[in-house]
Amino acid sequence: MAGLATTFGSGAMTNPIADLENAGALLVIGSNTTEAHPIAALAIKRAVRQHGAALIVANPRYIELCRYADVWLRAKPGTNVALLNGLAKIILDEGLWDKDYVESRTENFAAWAESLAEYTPETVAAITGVSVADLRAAARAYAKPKQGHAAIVYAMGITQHTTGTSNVIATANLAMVTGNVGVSGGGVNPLRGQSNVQGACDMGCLPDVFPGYQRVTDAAPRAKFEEAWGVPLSGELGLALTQMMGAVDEGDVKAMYILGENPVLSEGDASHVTHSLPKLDFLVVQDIFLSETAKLADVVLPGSSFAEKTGTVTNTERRVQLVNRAVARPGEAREDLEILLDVARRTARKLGLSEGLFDFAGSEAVMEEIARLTPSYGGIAHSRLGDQGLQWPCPTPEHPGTPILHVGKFTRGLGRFVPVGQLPPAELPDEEYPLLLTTGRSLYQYHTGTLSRRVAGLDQLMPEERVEINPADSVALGVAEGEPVAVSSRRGRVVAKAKVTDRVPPGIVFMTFHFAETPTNVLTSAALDPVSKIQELKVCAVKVERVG
Amino acid sequence: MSTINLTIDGRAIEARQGMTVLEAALAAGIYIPNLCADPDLRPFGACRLCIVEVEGIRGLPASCTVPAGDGMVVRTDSPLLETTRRTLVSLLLADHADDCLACAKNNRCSLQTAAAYVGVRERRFPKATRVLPVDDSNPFFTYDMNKCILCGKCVRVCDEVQGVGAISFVNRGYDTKIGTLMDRPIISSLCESCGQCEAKCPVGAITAKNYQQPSRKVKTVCSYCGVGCGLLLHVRGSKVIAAEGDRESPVNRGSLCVKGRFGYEYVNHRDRLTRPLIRRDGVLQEASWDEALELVATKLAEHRGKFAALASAKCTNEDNYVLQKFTRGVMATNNVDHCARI
Amino acid sequence: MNDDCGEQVRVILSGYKRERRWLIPILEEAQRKLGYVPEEAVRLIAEHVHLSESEVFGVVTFYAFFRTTPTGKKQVMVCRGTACHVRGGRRVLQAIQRELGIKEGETAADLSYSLETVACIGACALAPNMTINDEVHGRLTPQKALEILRADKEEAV
Amino acid sequence: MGAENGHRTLCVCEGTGCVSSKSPQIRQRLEEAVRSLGLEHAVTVKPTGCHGFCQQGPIVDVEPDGIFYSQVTVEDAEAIAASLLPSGQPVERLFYTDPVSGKAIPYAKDIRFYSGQQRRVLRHCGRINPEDIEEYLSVGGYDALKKALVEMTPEQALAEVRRSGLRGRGGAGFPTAQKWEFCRQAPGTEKFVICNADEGDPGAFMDRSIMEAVPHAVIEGMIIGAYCMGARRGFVYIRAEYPLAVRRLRTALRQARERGFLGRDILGSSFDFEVEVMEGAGAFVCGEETALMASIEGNRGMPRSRPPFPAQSGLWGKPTNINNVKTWASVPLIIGQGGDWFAGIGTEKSKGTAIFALTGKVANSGLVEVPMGTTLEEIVFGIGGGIPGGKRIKAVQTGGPSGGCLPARLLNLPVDYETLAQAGSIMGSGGMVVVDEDTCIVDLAKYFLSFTEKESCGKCVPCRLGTHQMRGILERITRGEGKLEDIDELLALGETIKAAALCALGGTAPTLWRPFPTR
Repeated sequence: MAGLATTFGSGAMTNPIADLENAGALLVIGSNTTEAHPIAALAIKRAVRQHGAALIVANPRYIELCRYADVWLRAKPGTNVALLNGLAKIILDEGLWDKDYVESRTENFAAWAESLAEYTPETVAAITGVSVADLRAAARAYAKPKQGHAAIVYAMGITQHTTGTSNVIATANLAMVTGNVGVSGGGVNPLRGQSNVQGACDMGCLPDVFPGYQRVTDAAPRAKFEEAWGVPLSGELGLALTQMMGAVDEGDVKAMYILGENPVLSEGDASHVTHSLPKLDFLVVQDIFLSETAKLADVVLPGSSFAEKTGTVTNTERRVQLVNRAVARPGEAREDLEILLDVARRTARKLGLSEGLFDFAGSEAVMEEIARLTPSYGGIAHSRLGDQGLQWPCPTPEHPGTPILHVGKFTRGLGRFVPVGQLPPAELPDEEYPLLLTTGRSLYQYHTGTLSRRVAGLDQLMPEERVEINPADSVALGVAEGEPVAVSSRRGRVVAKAKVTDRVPPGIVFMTFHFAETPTNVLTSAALDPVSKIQELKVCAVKVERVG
Repeated sequence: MSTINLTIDGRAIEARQGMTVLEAALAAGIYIPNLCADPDLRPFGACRLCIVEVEGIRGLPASCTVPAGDGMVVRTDSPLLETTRRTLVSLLLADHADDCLACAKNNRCSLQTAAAYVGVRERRFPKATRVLPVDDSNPFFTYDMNKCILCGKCVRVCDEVQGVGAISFVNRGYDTKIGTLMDRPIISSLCESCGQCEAKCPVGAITAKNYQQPSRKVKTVCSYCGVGCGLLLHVRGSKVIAAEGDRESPVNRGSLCVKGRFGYEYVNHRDRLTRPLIRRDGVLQEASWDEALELVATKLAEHRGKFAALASAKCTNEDNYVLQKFTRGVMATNNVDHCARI
Repeated sequence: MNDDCGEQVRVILSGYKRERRWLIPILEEAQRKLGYVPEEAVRLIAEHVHLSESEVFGVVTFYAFFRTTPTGKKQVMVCRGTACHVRGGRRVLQAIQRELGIKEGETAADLSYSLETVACIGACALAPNMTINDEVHGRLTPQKALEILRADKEEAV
Repeated sequence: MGAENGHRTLCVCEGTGCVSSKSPQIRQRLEEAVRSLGLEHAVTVKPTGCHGFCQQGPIVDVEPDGIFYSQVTVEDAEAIAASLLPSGQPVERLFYTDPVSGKAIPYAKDIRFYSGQQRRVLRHCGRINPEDIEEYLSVGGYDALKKALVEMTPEQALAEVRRSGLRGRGGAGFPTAQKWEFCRQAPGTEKFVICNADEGDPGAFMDRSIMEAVPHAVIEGMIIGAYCMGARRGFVYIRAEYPLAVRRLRTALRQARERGFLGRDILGSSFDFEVEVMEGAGAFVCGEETALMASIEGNRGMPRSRPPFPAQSGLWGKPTNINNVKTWASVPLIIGQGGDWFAGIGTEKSKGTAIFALTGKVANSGLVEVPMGTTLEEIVFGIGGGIPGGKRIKAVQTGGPSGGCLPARLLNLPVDYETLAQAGSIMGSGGMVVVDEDTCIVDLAKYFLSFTEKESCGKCVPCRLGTHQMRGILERITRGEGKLEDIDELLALGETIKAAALCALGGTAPTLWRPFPTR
């Protein structure tokens, strides 16, 4: 998100999902949309199949969208910056860019354009493994759609790299130079992984910002929150999740509260998490199942599922929508909000602080406070959400919401071109670990499987992990379809059955992280993007061996 | 959007430009029997039940494909229309398995509705003798082509809306049926199990396994990915028994994926935590809420400043707001993050 | 299907743009070159024209010209046009079925012959007619049809 | 070509019928014989398209004398070649024998089959080599195109077509000029013209013969039509069952392109037009225009409802005009000779000539072109030479599966669109099958129903299930298990299908016995 914040001034999907259907060209990069965001993929497919939009897919792995693609850029993992810079260079060299737009809406163009000098098609082809012809075809298709504008869609295939922020900036540069930001059918559209990642970010569940991306290090917002809450607040940056384990190891963090997450399976270098959490003096996990993480807790609090609570979630297109209670909670399980408020009040009391801080009648009242303190949510209230929800920014109670960002003017004023350079991933295959592992999701399972594994039909459709391996590699390793293999990296080892397929190119294996029996993330690297602190889950070096 | 005026059965009707005659009639509260028309799908015109008489147009056009025109004069019933519709329904019934009472779509079957409307009560044509195999391969729904009326809604929704194309019309003429490549079971096709075919099937040809009628439906948002599809949860007693795509949602306009539609089941799972647990002697043991919360509050109060919280990308804005407020306001640290995988 | 078959399909596909409108011409070429449209060909073709394999299968099964199982080396098509019908085409068909030991729509076990009927080949003035691999034989009687077939078998040997 | 210096041309029929009787081998042998007799400078041997009298094939015509040799075999080649030596005499044993008088007739013009006809569209059939554009040019081919593009505006050309009164030769007889006008007026710059050469009616082969004999006439007509309507692309949708016609059409298109009749800036008129051939894949229903368009687009050939009509929304949703082969082939005549000339024959509402494929239980089977309004009797008994074997005629079936059976008592009917329709049949595409007393009409009805059932696309309920039930009833009747109510049910089902079917294939399927209510 930091990438878009730097270039545009706001780090969120610029256009509504439905608007993807209006695109004349689509560049889908680092997103297996049909599996990870199936309903967003419908708009892409409709654009292509029913309105004749050009589709460019950039993905090392063959995904369903490749079937509809005009150009498939099978770039090597970890070469996104080179790829995107290369496309931009062709667009500049062939005069396909939008001069008026660049002049009137952006800044720092010259420095950026200069920085592209080394990204000639030939160089980029050598780095990415994509042919010059395909690079040119993709650049032309994106820069000059037959009708309308061109949209970029991306997901974790862009962000989960040590160069994640650079990758995002490179997409933003590409969109700006072709005049595709702030228009229908265009934009830069990150698809977010979970039902309320966007909302969790918006709510300030990040170590550097208060709700609404107001920086904790800035005095003015801090003063505002101190006044509203009636307590002094720290102006120091907090720890990101990826830094927390280190802090636990160091003894800087003694207690943790984990709400409905399962970092034991979801985090890169997961063994580290499993190793560190027990070092805590006290771990509370609030969840609906005894997840792998909950099993390590000192106290487990039974919360509520989405069907048992009322509140709001914000989807990837910034749409705040109402979740309504449908059924009663099982046993003594309580509503999550109720538990959190109870914990907060009791702890406050013990610390001699005012309990009134957490005196809310219900979620609707919480939203009233959010609206008061969060400018982009200023006009949001449960009573306004109805069937359609509201897309932030929605600053006032009369505001209709904002479907498309940066129309006429970027959030930060002028869009800023930021030069970014290609850097190799933190870990690349070598003699000992000769293959490159990349990870992703499957349509039939979800995240760490806590929920989807408990749906019998889904588990029937995809009952276990399958390591995708190219036929050439399978022959070299003497591994046959369906045979169990051990995949190991410098950090760990897992066993799963092989799926021999040319969906993955030679030299690359693919796994999901849905199965506790095959905790893929013990293999992945904890290397971080220095800005976003996101882990490089899309690239690490592994070896594959036959088992038994 | 401009409006047009037409006359249906002597009533003056206003319609939107671009509506079909059927849409105009239905919008005005005039029922015309139909089986293959669907507001989410392109006009098809296969079942012919919605035939009407239109002044100036020869024959009996299907109202689902004829655009409503200004000044059009339409009749939805006449002796010819009635006999024709009766014959059509009789033809369909001759080719349709007749175990209505045992059928999952009993009482919500469009063929039943049509038969009742046109007044077909007895068998007129000899029963078809062919028996097609039932495809039970998908964990969520069953294909029984003995009940298929070839309205094509399943094929069309799979292609036009879901963009999958797992099924198609295969063969032609009387042998036409809905099928997959080489007539394999649906499970070995490109089917992504979204179940939209089942949702659209007007008869018992595609039915959800273990279907039960809901006692009420609750509008909410899907709990899986970040797209945030609108859902209608079907509830019976205190149990979620099905999920349906919300056609009014601007996000998914009625569509769902396999997880959205069938992935609710975990809500009812026997593994659900129902009581607080406290680790005693290294083992998590059940405890009362008061005990658990007191312990939590006491321990957290001890570690103020040396605390970190992990919020949830699955919980609500309100939940997360309170957790970060607690972390910052009470625990005096900005150590709050979530599994922001973007 | 063997790899060779897949290779042949890829060669065919290389001559066509990746648009749906070329689907039927592609299938026709595949049918002519391979004698039928194997499952693997359906998959490759579907991907080429951006369709699902079931959709392509739907098209394949709609048109009488396409087969999804191997056909005989020689394809015998008996015309069932009106003129052929009124001039005894049915008896010719029966005689051929007996001679080849297969029914309409079937292929002999040794893949020597397939037998089809065709709506009308438009050689009505010579009715009744049949074709053997595009060669028209007219003014048939059951006897004459058998003679032609037997001669054809001889030739094949 | 000319008769000067006693030059002779042997026109060897290489239509599908004669090819099946080895006419290419005959031509080869003729060429060899001519060479071996040293006649290569005095005699040309050439292949031509269908002569129309397929039943008498293989046919060899000696021009300019007009000698007509029938049922020629390879072994006859030497004799025919020798007949052209200065001392030679015509080969009498190959003369056509009149079935009535039993007399041998040497000249085509004296044969009743030909003399009863008035050949306009078919006038070059059997006379020119269809694979050589030069021959078409030598008989005035593409002159009409030049006239239209150079001397006429699109409006003027269209007016000429309107004046001719030409009606669609493929079925219901919709006025061609009006159809063109709709497409011309339709908004949009991208428009298409299509030639429907999916001649699927069993018992019809007129279109095949025309394409095999004068493919350029069809192309020329399409270019003129496209010019009138502002279309830049055309398609010929042709049955794969007609391999020879496909080949000749492709050859003709290539030659027309080389000559600049197709492509960019045709004849300097700044009008661009290109034609592609699309082969069908064995589906009768693709003769229905919306199904045909679906097929071109790469879909199952399932028709769709109208409106909207193709003229507004056709191929890929663009304005599209579809005409049949005979209609397109008539256009050069109209432009060349004038609409008034074209309208000079025929009846008040049906102008010009009608072309039939006369087959079944008739002495002379073949391709027949007569002025609209000619009686059935003249066609069947005059040109057709009556019923062989002394049998009595029972009926004439016209219009293919969509048409009907005209009983013998209606033989004096003049053949035109309206009269046939009133009598319960249709002109259709021009199939005409004669049925004698040995043929059971119920069996014929069952035949057509089986055909329609098998060829139904399966999309709409009445056609898919109605024809199935009707055939079941007819099966029961022919097994002797029929009940009186069955007749009522047949009639009722017939009416339902006619009223409710999605397209004309279904809509006209059950009409066969209407003129035979008592059967």
